[in-house]
Amino acid sequence: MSSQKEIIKMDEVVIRFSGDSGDGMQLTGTQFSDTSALFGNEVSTFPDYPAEIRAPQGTVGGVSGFQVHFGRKEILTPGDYCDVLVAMNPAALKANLQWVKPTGTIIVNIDSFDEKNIKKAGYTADPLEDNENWSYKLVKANITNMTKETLKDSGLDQKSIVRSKNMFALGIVYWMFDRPLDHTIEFLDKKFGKIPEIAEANKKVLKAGFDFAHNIQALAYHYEINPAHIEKGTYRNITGNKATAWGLMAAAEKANLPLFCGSYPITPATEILQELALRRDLGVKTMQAEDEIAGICTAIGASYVGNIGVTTTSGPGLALKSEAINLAVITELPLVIVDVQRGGPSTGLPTKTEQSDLNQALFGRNGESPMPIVAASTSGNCFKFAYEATRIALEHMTPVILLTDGYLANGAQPWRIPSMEDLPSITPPIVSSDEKDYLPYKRDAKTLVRKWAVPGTKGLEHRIGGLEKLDGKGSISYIPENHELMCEYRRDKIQLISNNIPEQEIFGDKDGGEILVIGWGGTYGHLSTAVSELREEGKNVSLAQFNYINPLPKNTKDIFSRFKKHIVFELNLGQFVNYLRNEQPEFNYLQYNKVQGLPFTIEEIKNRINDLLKEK
Amino acid sequence: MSSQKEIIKMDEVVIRFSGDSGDGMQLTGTQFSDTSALFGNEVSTFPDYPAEIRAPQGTVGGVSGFQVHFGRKEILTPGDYCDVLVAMNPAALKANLQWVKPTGTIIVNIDSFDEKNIKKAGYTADPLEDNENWSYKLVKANITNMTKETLKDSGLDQKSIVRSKNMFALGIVYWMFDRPLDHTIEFLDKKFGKIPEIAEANKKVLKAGFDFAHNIQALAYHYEINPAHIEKGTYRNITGNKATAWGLMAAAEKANLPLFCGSYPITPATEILQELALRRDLGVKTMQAEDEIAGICTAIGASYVGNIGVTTTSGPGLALKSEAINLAVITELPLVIVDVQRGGPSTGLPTKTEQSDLNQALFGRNGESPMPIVAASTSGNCFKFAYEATRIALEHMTPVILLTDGYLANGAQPWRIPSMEDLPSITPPIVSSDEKDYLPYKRDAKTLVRKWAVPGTKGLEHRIGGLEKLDGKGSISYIPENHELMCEYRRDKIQLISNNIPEQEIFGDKDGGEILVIGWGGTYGHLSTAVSELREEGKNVSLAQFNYINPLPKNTKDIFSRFKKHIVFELNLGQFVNYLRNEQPEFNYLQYNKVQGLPFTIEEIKNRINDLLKEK
Amino acid sequence: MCDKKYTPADFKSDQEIRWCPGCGDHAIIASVQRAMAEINIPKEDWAVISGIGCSSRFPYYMNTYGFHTIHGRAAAIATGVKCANSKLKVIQISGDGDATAIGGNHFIHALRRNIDLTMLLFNNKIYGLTKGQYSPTSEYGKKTKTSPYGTFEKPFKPLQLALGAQARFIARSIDTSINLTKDIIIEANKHKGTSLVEILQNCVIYNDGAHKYVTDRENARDRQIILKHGKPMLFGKNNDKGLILNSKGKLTVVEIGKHGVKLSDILVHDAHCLDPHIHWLLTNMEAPALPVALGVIRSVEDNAYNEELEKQIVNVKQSSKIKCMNDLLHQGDTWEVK
Amino acid sequence: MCDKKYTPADFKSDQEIRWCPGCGDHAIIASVQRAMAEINIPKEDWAVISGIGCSSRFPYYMNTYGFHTIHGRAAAIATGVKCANSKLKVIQISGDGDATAIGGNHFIHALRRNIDLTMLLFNNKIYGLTKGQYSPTSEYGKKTKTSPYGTFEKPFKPLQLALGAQARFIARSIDTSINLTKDIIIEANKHKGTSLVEILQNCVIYNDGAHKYVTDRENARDRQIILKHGKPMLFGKNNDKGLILNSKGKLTVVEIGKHGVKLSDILVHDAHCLDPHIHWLLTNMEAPALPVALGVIRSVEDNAYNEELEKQIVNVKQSSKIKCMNDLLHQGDTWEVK
Ligand SMILES: Cc1ncc(C[n+]2csc(CCOP(=O)(O)OP(=O)(O)O)c2C)c(N)n1
Ligand SMILES: Cc1ncc(C[n+]2csc(CCOP(=O)(O)OP(=O)(O)O)c2C)c(N)n1
Ligand code: SF4
Ligand code: SF4
Ligand SMILES: [Mg+2]
Ligand SMILES: [Mg+2]
Repeated sequence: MSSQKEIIKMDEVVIRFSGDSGDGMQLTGTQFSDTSALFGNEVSTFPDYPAEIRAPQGTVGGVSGFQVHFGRKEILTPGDYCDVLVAMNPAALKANLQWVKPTGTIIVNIDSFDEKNIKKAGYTADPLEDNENWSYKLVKANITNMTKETLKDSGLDQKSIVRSKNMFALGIVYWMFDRPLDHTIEFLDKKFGKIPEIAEANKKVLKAGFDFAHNIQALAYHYEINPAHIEKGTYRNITGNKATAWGLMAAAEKANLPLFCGSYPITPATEILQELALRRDLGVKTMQAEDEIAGICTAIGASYVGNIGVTTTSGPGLALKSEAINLAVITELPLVIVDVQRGGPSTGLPTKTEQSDLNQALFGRNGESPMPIVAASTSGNCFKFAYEATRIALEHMTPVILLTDGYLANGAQPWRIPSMEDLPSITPPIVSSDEKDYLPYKRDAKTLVRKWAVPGTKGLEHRIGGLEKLDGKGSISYIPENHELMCEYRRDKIQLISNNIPEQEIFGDKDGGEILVIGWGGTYGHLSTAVSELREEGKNVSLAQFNYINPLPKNTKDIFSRFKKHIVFELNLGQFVNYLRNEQPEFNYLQYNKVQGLPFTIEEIKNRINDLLKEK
Repeated sequence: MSSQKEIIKMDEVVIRFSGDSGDGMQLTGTQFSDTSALFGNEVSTFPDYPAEIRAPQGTVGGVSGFQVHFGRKEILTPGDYCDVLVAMNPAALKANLQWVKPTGTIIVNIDSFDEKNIKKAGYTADPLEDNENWSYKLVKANITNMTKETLKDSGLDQKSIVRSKNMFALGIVYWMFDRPLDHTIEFLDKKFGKIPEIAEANKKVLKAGFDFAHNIQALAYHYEINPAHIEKGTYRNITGNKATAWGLMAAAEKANLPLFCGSYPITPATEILQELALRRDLGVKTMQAEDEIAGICTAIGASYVGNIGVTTTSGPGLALKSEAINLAVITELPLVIVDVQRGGPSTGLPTKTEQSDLNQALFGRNGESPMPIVAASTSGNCFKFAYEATRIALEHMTPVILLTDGYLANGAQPWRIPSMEDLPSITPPIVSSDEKDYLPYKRDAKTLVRKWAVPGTKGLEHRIGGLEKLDGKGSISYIPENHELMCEYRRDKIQLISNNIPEQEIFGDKDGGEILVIGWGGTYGHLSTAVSELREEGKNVSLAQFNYINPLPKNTKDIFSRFKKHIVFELNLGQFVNYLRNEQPEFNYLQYNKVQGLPFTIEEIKNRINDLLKEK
Repeated sequence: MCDKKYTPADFKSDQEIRWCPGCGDHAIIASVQRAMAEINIPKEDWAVISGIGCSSRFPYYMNTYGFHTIHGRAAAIATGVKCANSKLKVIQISGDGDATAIGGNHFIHALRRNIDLTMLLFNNKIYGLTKGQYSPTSEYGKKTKTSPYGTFEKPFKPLQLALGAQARFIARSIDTSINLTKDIIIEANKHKGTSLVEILQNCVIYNDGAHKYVTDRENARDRQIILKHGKPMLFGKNNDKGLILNSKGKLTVVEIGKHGVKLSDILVHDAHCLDPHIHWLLTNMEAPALPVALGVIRSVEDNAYNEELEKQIVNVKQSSKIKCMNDLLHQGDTWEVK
Repeated sequence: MCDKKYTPADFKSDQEIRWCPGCGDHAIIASVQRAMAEINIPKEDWAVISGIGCSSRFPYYMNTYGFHTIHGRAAAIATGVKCANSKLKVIQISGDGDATAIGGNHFIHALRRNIDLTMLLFNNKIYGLTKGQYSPTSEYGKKTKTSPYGTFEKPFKPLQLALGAQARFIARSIDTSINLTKDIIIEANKHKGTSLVEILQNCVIYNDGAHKYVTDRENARDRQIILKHGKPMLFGKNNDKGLILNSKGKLTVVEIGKHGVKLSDILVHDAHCLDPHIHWLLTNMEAPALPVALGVIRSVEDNAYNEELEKQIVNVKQSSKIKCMNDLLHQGDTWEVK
């Protein structure tokens, strides 16, 4: 399937597939992304769909999109602007035109540009006419009609025929980027194994799209994006939510403890529960509780009897769990609370991403209630930090909050599969019947961690609860000095975790320099891409992206002191920066904030840093 | 009833009545405090009883105490140490001896110092023997036996007779401080109106105690504490919880709106609900909801239809309400949430005081969720700040958190009754059917406050909810820039409240000086007493006690900049000081913290400040 | 009642409806709008309060006062609304998850207290908005995204849970039975106290056909019984089947004309009976042995909480000397400092 | 069972009991300790989980594993305990406020799911620990600190609420009936699934005599009926009163020997009957017309949630190729980079 047309080499490309919710764009995008990953590219994706289950057809509100960024260098974000936009209808064009690069290619399904659809999209006139000023390359394809034509003898009903038009679009794009069709063909055979007519039809349309692209004038060249230099290993695609679920299970297996997850469904966290529920084969127990409070309470009950209890949720659910979290704080039971952040306050923007639950995670409980907080920074490393959260919970006998966000959770990326053997060991302080002179609140001198006697252990019967407890023995105590001591123990215990986490790394100049960009959690891809582009331009900029939030890594102050200026980027109105002002008050932090339910763009980050560089 | 014994003049005295839970010490203390207030003294009191409903008799855990501090100068705290201790049994002595001044007088009911009770109290030997080193004046009185003797012809049963022994003790103390008996006599007549035998018996015992004191050798002198120079007006005794309830009602009356309180009982906040429930005569609606969440939700429902919705709780309850608070934040409905702080985390120390819910109040919600916070600083000014919280909620269309604490809530103090006419006016932005072009989220240009169209208002039908809303119209909006705009509006709206609250005052040198002591809320009495004592000693120390926490008064920075050193005292591990580090980062704050479920002592405050003065 | 004569269209808001095409919610909103037009009180006196879920989008589509609140709390917020202003007519909307999962506690307490609300429970036996997890009303063994190998939970029967919570008014309808739903809502609106209406609703996307056995047009008349107070409990294509109480006190289907059964043998529906015994049996009926009960099953007069609250205020006001804050401030022990 | 023969004293912890003298809780803990001694499983296999309230101090006084949790959540935490380790025997302790006010939702869901717990509900019809506010089980009109002019709420009947939530095991006892409580707990412990035991408990301080009409020694035998499975429903001083089902399907008291009533006419208690109909009637009995039902009212075999969860794990494990995390990590689409 070679072509005589010109070939252009590129380092990276962004494609956005967009159409009506029913047009199958998520599947199309995933296929392209998987094929590219298999081909050896670095890939990052971003699915973007309406909040409604079935948003009204043909309208901008009903547009579903899937963006794929792939290339031969490190790809860490789905990209700000796209090189290729596939728009299956006028609404898709309207919703996405602003995100196309001036030199980009737009492929439209011209068959859907009738008066009705143009109106529904909110255009007063056909946007494809009178657009002489466009710098885009416009490819008008009769995607619907050609699909119909291709399948006219298939014997399928019209609805099924039209539904496969997404494969035609995919075929066009495969040709453009010189991709093999086999992965998708295999996929179609598997997916429609039971209805071979449909599998055949889809494959036929896919090839028809490919051939169409090969033949028409409008596409004068195609592109070559060579494989990237990727670390050796076995890879798979993984979403943040799946990676989170797997990280939890990996930690449980490593600690040799049963995993129990009590949760209540909530967007965008539900998939973690769903993924865990699939894993009865690994002995995972999940319970869809009656509400968030029951979710965490069942998990606490499970932790109490020697499981690793887990509960998963998003902002409003975390608010509901806050009273119960404190029970785990005062009883010093291990527990992992996963909060997949979304736009707030209140119900807010449930399908959008944000980093605005940090305050709540740090401070949202009555009394003096210190707790470790860990944040994932890529879809893939949700695995690592779910593992770390669990490790910390078990080794330090404390609830831990893992923060991810809607962007990481739904986003997928190729991910190198770790080997279980290489993961750090996890040793919870469980005691057995032999334990001499067991006292439930006797602490390890170095870590201040108490020991865990699990119900069922002969001879270690004891009572715990939410009232303040006597140092050592753990019985109820109203002694004033004891309360202060216990509050200090609980605080210091969390601070001492800094001995059990790695030092903070710097991307850029380890020995210091002009500007230190500071980020945390899910903004990593955008911040590091921006910083690396600036560095390529010769700018003196480095990045510290935090995953361990409380406690902060021990070298934080040391690192900060090596830079002249400190600017904190985050997707909220300034929560981490305020936290740093308390924890490391020696520095004068600048801040850049965005609260739009969207990730940063590389462009805005670079602009802000360039401005700062000019201020010199 | 004069006496020939010597009279000693004093400025102030602290008395502590203590005995078994069943010994009637709360009543005794209250009587003494009321009588002194009526006499014209300044008074401050502190009740202190066991967490258990009926703690075991005779044990230290079962001791109930009531401390009264009164004098001819300003009295702002119940006092650290007492001049007179009344101990009705050995356990009471054991529990309180450490709080008696070296020169103090201890009156014991010697009849209860039998072997059994001495043991129960945890003494190995009679503490009244072998105590040559005691510097105290010890008065051994056969209180039980003399009571029995007094009433032997009363015809009452033995149990009732013994129960009135607290009046004997009260009589002794009345004589010591030359107080009239009439208030207590009147009280007894009223209280036991229906059983005159009991009233008579109590009065008889009271007088017997008085006469006993007059006669015995052990009491060589009595004391004169002249009336204080107190602001003119009508006074009454009031607890913090009652003052809170009344402040809420006063604000509702002033705003001419119905008051609705939905709450769930929780120590130490329950009395606010109970007090409001009494006031059906003022049209107050209260509902004991099924839980805290229902409590706040019914209040939000009431606010939605034009009431002032109120919910009252303590720490764990505030945690449960946090999700619903956010609904009021995003819908911009007025609502008052009263949090009577207690020892945390979790169930913690429910009957003890603490200031550790500030973090939760400021930050304990998902998303960007700004909210005004107001804190009362005396039992009496709970009225004023409940009023202020309501005024702010109504005039700025926002939920407001009022923070009080267990110390203020249960403490009582003489309180000058305000006149309703003098209270500031309250004008909620309610609109009527005439309103032209009503848009639910159109904002006042200066205050950013939206207008309130209450269901039932013809022609202004509209919908509100917890999803992000379109600027102006208020319909659901997923537009990224709109979300950011609304987040900023909500933040700025709260900041602009600083135009509608008074400036921060300074106690001491308004023009600045060496040390500024900074406090907030319920520590006022102790901090101001300590500072005023230090100032009397000629030390350069001033106090800024904050009641408006978010936003801070506009002149905060200005005030702070006039002092060289800033030290923040609070009953937690440093929550307000961290907040100041964010809000006013220009200063280098020192901190002094205590988390023992108890108020500060004047002594420890002075020691810390003296140390700081030495550091110079 | 009011001067204006409303039509259902008057209750449609300007917001585009976002439910999936074919969703049962479309029919339910039509029923509600028709009922409101018939009831014909001033439009501004309706308050429609919902929780979170597909069904809870309801208020946005209604041209009345409306409040889309938080998940599970609709009953509690509606309680506050009604108690604070009893002049308003309050419709509370919840899905099966909203009402019986996270909102279960408020559900039972509103019913127990008898707050004057019309509570519409959209029972599609699934979580729609979060894309298809089982709910407390999903059938045993159901496979969903969170129960990939099937659940092992016995479902609630919402009307039976309501009776357990001392409900005074319970009714049941089907989304597509627009007139029946409308008639029930009109009755519910008249009833003072909490009126619970369970509406069997179809979610075409995540639980299509969940109620098919009952709603299936062809067999509907054999599988449904529409109860009317004072009328014999008859059903069936030819209206010749009926219910009787057998010797063990259980409901049984008989056929008129067979085995000597006469019309007069058939139980007469008494919705007003204080003792919920028969109502309980009616909520317990399950296919195929018995038809599913529709219509108003129980409707018993009792004081509403909000009424009694107001009555108490009137009474206490009459006997109290405290008429305003100044009175209260000066009540009891006070003293003058001059 | 275990080697050691326990006595009740083995279950007493070293903590001093802090309930008021005369509180019904003292008798209840004695019943539980006796039951545990008789059941005689290893002490370390008991987990006693409570919420918050006077009654919820219970675990501190037991020399077993114990967890005093947070208000209202005992059922949810106990659910987690049992599902995570089904070898443990779980006793859940709640007051009426803990179980039916703030904890109402977890209460109904535990019962619906049939988690294998023994749930003891200490019903003193008041909030004890917070010093005397009414609870959802307080009688209509009750004056308390938060209802100074009387409530206007109809109370829950906890056992009826439980039936509304599909309960499989319900029972009732009285604090001072130590042997009855003990026997019920032994039965509850045998029953797999949620066993709800309502215990009428006297709070001497804030609600003294709340159950006096029923518990009053003199008339006890006329006002209480102690149900035993398979035995006729007899009661009365002379054991000559009995219950029958009348023609309207309602329970009625008859006297043996009068109007020709014979022992064989009396209803025989069938606690195991799947249909809860008669059990419902038994929970609905109220003085003075009918005696109050005590003993095990309903006890129906059904799979417990925790059992089924474990069964599902065994089944899925058998058929799945994924045996460990490494298998999972490499399952499905993967590719090599060399
Ligand atoms: C506190 C909280 N928890 C969870 C959610 C997520 N959530 C929204 S709707 C819903 C359930 C929807 O099911 P149902 O109530 O039956 O309504 P339906 O969509 O089926 O009409 C859930 C779990 C939420 N919005 N808020
Ligand atoms: C979240 C929370 N809300 C409220 C309370 C206060 N509280 C403690 S126990 C209790 C009710 C006690 O009544 P009940 O459950 O009947 O137990 P009892 O004391 O009568 O045994 C309440 C309201 C609390 N501890 N936590
Ligand atoms: S998902 Fe189901 S319930 Fe929700 S709108 Fe669509 S059809 Fe209706
Ligand atoms: S207050 Fe009542 S319930 Fe609580 S311990 Fe005392 S008697 Fe028992
Ligand atoms: Mg549903
Ligand atoms: Mg109780």
